[in-house]
Amino acid sequence: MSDYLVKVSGIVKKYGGHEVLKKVSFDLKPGEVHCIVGENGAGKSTLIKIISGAVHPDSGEIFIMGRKVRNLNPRLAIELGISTVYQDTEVVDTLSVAENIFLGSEVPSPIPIVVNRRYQNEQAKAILKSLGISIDPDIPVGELPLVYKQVVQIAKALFRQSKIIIFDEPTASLGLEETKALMEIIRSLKKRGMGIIYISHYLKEIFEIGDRVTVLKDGEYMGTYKVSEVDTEFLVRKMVGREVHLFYKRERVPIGEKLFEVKGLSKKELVENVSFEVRKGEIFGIGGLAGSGRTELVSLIFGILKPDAGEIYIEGRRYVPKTPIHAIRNGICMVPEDRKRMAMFLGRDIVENSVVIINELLKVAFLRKKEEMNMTRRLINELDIVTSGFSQLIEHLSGGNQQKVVMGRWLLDENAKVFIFDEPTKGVDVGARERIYQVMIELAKQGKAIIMVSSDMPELLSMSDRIGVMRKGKMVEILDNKDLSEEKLLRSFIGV
Amino acid sequence: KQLVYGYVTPGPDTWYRKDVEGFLYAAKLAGVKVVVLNSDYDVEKEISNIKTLVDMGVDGMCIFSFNPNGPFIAARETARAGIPLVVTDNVGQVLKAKEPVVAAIDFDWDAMGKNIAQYIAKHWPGENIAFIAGRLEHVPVQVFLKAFKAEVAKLGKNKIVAIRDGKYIPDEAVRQVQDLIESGYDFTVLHIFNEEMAAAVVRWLKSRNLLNNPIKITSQNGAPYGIALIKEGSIKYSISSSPGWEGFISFLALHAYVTGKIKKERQWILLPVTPVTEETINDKTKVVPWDVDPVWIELTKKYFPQYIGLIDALK
Amino acid sequence: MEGREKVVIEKSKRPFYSTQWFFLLVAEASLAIITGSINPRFFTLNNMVNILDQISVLGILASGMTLIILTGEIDISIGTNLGLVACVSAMLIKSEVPTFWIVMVALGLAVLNSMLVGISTIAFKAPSFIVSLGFLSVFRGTAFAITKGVFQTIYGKFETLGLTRLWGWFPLSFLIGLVIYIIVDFLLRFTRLGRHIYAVGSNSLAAFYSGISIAKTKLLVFFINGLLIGLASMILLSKIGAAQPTTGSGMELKAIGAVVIGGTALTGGRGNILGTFLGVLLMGIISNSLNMLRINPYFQEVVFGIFIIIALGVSVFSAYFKKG
Amino acid sequence: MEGREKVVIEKSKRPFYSTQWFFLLVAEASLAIITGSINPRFFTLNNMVNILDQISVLGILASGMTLIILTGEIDISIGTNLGLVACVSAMLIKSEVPTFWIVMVALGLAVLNSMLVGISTIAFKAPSFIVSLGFLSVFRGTAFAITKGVFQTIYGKFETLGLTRLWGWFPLSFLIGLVIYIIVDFLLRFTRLGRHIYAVGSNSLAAFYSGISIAKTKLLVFFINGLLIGLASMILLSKIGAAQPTTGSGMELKAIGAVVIGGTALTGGRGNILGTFLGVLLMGIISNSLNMLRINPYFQEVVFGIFIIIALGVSVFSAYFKKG
Ligand SMILES: Nc1ncnc2c1ncn2[C@@H]1O[C@H](COP(=O)(O)OP(=O)(O)OP(=O)(O)O)[C@@H](O)[C@H]1O
Ligand SMILES: Nc1ncnc2c1ncn2[C@@H]1O[C@H](COP(=O)(O)OP(=O)(O)OP(=O)(O)O)[C@@H](O)[C@H]1O
Ligand SMILES: [Mg+2]
Ligand SMILES: [Mg+2]
Repeated sequence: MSDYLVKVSGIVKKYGGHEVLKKVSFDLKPGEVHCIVGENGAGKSTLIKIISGAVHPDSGEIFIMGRKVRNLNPRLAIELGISTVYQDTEVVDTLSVAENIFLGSEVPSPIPIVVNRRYQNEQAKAILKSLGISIDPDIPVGELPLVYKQVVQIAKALFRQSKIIIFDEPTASLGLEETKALMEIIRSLKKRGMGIIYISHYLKEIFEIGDRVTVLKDGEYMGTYKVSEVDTEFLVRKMVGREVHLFYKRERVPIGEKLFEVKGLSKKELVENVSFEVRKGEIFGIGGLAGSGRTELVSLIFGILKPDAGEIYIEGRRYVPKTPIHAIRNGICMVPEDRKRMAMFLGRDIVENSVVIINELLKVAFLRKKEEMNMTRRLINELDIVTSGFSQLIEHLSGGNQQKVVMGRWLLDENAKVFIFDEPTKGVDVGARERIYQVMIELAKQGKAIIMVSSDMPELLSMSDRIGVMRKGKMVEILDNKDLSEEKLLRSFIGV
Repeated sequence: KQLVYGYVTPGPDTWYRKDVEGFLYAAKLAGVKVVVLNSDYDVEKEISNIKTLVDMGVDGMCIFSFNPNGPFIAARETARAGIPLVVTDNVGQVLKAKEPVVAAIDFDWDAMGKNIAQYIAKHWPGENIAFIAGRLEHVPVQVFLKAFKAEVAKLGKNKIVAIRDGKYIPDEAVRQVQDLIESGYDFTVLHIFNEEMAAAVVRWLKSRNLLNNPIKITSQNGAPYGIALIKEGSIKYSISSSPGWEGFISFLALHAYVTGKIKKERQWILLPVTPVTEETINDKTKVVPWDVDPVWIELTKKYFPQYIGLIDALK
Repeated sequence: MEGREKVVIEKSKRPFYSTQWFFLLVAEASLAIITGSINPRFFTLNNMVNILDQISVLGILASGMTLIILTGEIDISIGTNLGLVACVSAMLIKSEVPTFWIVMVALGLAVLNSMLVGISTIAFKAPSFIVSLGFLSVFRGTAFAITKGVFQTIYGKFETLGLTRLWGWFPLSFLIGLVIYIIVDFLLRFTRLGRHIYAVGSNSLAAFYSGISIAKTKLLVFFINGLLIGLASMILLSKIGAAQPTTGSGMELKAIGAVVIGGTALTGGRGNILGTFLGVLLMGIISNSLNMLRINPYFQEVVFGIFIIIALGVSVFSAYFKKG
Repeated sequence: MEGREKVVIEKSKRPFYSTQWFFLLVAEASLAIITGSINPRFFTLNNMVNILDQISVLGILASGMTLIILTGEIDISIGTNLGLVACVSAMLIKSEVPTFWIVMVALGLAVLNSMLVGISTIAFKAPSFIVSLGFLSVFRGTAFAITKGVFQTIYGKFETLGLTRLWGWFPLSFLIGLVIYIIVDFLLRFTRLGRHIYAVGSNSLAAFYSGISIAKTKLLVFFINGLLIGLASMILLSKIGAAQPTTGSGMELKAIGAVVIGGTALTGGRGNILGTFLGVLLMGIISNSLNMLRINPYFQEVVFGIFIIIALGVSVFSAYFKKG
């Protein structure tokens, strides 16, 4: 018996000719939170997938609780006491919340082969309660918004009372409340002597709950450190290889005349009488708790939902949202929040995924392949997209790089006037986040109006000129971003 | 009393449909109402059609089945309800059933096989034969083929070098012939099991300049669309079998029993085999029309004198 | 957090009148009423029983197909599998093999065939559509080769399964079908395997991550499918009393059609057996109505197609109600 | 960005020997070599041309089907659509209508039929499988109704399309097929419509968010499919010189089979026309080989199925090579 719950060494993983993990070592002790940080595509998810049995390494050794395991697979890993929250929220839409939580480990009832539904539902309810929400465990998961799907995923990992829990960016699609609750839970798990592997791009969280941190860079092991002995600058330098400011200090852009205006926009049960305006060069942040209707609001503007009432003006001209293409033609761009469902063309390469919007706008009948390559190359360079080549399929990119591609496709539209970003930096590493912020500033400089929906408090505070606060479908307040503190903003979100 | 007969047809294809038309033609002449039910090639629907007619209490039933056992089921159900039954195109199988049926009406597939073999032996001795069948699992094909093979062997003038399944699909028949030729089979006589397939093969052979040079085609059925091909010499020989006339006779057999004219059961009625060549082509009594035609009356009187009285009673 | 009420998400029960099966039922009832008012014989017990009798085999096949489709696979060889099993059984019956062994062989062969499709699909990582297309030919070809194309009649024997009428009127075959629906429904709703079937069909990655063996789940489903095909085959054989290689051909399309019209998604993971039952029933009612309405037999096929399309049109309302 | 070396980006082609089409080609070549070594006539120009001639109609249908499947739909009515169009054309030819009008009517009718399937699918938000199953009956039923079930022969007329051999040996019909492959390939790879097709099939919600009209894309695809069916119908009619309502039945299954074996995913968004061509070719080579190898007709069907399954087995290697 060793004192390590998990110990891996010399892990190598190749995809095609591309080596994504190069002799990586990692270990986890009981009662600690061991974080993994690194840029998008550094290999974090691949590493934890190897530990959870979802991916087979090409070489290297895995010890779990002192026992060497070969041919690890998810079933075996679960039996050995490893629970995993994967980065891509993988849930079964057609099964209920409780059924998802207990999937693969159904609780039998006294009657053989029959699942004990009542017990499962009760347990599910209890676990969700500890995460601060109360969801009817009988609801099909497909009917839940992304946040709660993620909560279900977390609940699924928690109920098993395993010895090791792996979290791969659990908070990327969580709201403030849920994040807080999760931090609380992780602390208590730690106290019970469990080992936790935690991946996040929010370094703040790492300093909040982490004990040790391992840095990966381009698949290479950069070292493991005690959290108490390092600081943000050090970590970032290790990850990115240069200075990056965690709290981004944006450049101020002169703000021009009114460009975009919403008056009394309403949609039954979702959005109520929302009015605001955005001026040229302005970044208008929209904040609020998860489920406050921010996504619905921007969906109304982009023509995905039909408003019941309200008017929208672009440069003083009335604009009636009809369909996304109509919005695009009117100069509105939108980067949706759920990239996998709403933005990624799986099975298609990054070129096709990049040029889809510009092709629509130019209405070209015949494709100009060379031009497309050039545009894609531009995006790859501008946004620092890590890819093995033009023909790489988008699902084979790391999560943050996928986000860059689906965002990049809008940047090719030079005539756009209004940019809507719904959670633009979800799952994006610190370095790349800075890139995206620079891009937004660049757009602002060009006199575009920018609407940024975000659940990331520092992001809202550092980027927005003004912040509209949504609560239960209403825009309750529009705050000038002067002397605003996180605390003050949060109060406004909650309404106390 | 108004008589009502029921008719179960397997599906809407030409052959079956002509049978129905013949039956209906005779029924009209006799003033009998007919309920036709279509099984759409679904065995279970066929059974339910039989039951539906029994439930309706028809005075007589005729079944044309694509399921070899269909007539047996019909025999069982009708016997229980006391409804007379005639069966079309079942190659006489149903006559072995426990329950007596009135009659089975058929073409003499056995005689046809022999007849074709004899024609080929007489006109093209020493030449090899290839055979494009309909569906090999189809009973008439099997009966024909058995007789044909035996007769060819007996006469000893020709040899069958290949048998292929054209599945009654013209396109498939052409494909099979193409492959037969390209794969080096040596044959100059091609017998094709119906004129639909033969017409397509003729078209292709012509375009390749192989028709009658050296490949000669024989076929069977005497269908309307085959006649033109025989006239122009593309099909050398065929055998007339008119489904319309078959339907006509089926009605008479049933009607004779229902009206008490002929009280015999388990009759096996075989329609005569009449050769179709360039000489006989314009003679309706030799090449029996498929479509409704009064010549059937004349033919019936000639070949089935037992129905003369019945026919004269028709309008 | 203090001060903030907790997020509460309650299940919004969709009213029954907005569900797809309800509209299917409405379509069926309307058709029945129209037919019955034109020809009152439609509502006789005899005719009703007739319809049930007619759909029993299709129902059993469609139940198996529902499971297969729910896992995201498809099997278009079920019709010829049934045909092959029927041919072999008929040959055994003719040679006076004891019934017990006939049943064993029939079930065993059907399961073997179905498993062959399943195993090849999994081993070759190939789409089951094309794998089963290959086996479709293999099964029919085998039936053809062993029977030499000659049909196998078993006149008078093996009649219990298909011809028995309980209490003089209720078809045993439909009762068996009903039991199968109930078993499959139970399987899907209350057992582990049921959960796994939905999970594998809806999101196989999620299933894999949860430690579910996708291969095992699919193989089990192909196994059950095989059993059901064997059963259906014996009932059909018992009913029609003869088998030939083409027996059962085309049934796969009808079964898939019934499953899909019943609301099961071809992409897997979504659907239930009640829908399948109603889909099968719809087909039965339509084809019976065509005769009851005395539709010219030569127009029946067009009308059948139109009825199917109308039934789909009716279910547009279900989508409408869902929203409204 | 400074500090980080730029990634060199190339269109990194997967080596040809690890692609699926390569293995399909290997399967075909092996089969050809085996057949040819047993019966050397296999390699005669005549026989080769024969095979090409035989697969031209299927190829055109499969090209259209590839587009349909790429958008995530399916159309199982194409065979009966073709049959109906062939019947109508044959009737027009018999009544001496000028060729121009025949062609117009044939194309128009095929497009109309195909669009009916497409429009109903979209309007009813129903799966195209079941919609086209309904229309399958409607088309065949209509063909039966208008022909009264009678076979329509056109004897010596309308021979150009199907029977012409260019330079005395090259079938015009195959040339047409080839042109269609090239056009469809061009469409898929070099036009915006092609991108729309892949996008809609891959993720229709994302396509909608990107401003692509899903309905328009699908309707266009059904339109093109209709044109191709019309064309295929005329070639087939010209080849066999006759039409009946069952003409074309079962071709849908063959076409879907060829598309799927060519590597196009039934879920849409993934696949190409080269694969389809090889899939069609495989079917042609197999069925020709059966005759070349002088396989007993009673065993041809089994062997056909086995060959298909072996070909799938071979493509397992492609998955293996992809990894390594
Ligand atoms: N299935 C796959 N096929 C090919 N390449 C892959 C595949 N999965 C991952 N990769 C590559 O492996 C590398 C590491 O990916 P991984 O998902 O582990 O990154 P990550 O560190 O989790 O990044 P992120 O922070 O963006 O989630 C990336 O370059 C990615 O493109
Ligand atoms: N209490 C609730 N009851 C029912 N549905 C809820 C509830 N809370 C949230 N939802 C669901 O969430 C949706 C609103 O979430 P939306 O995604 O618009 O919020 P958001 O403010 O954009 O938050 P985020 O983007 O962080 O998820 C509603 O349409 C609803 O389906
Ligand atoms: Mg990751
Ligand atoms: Mg949102």
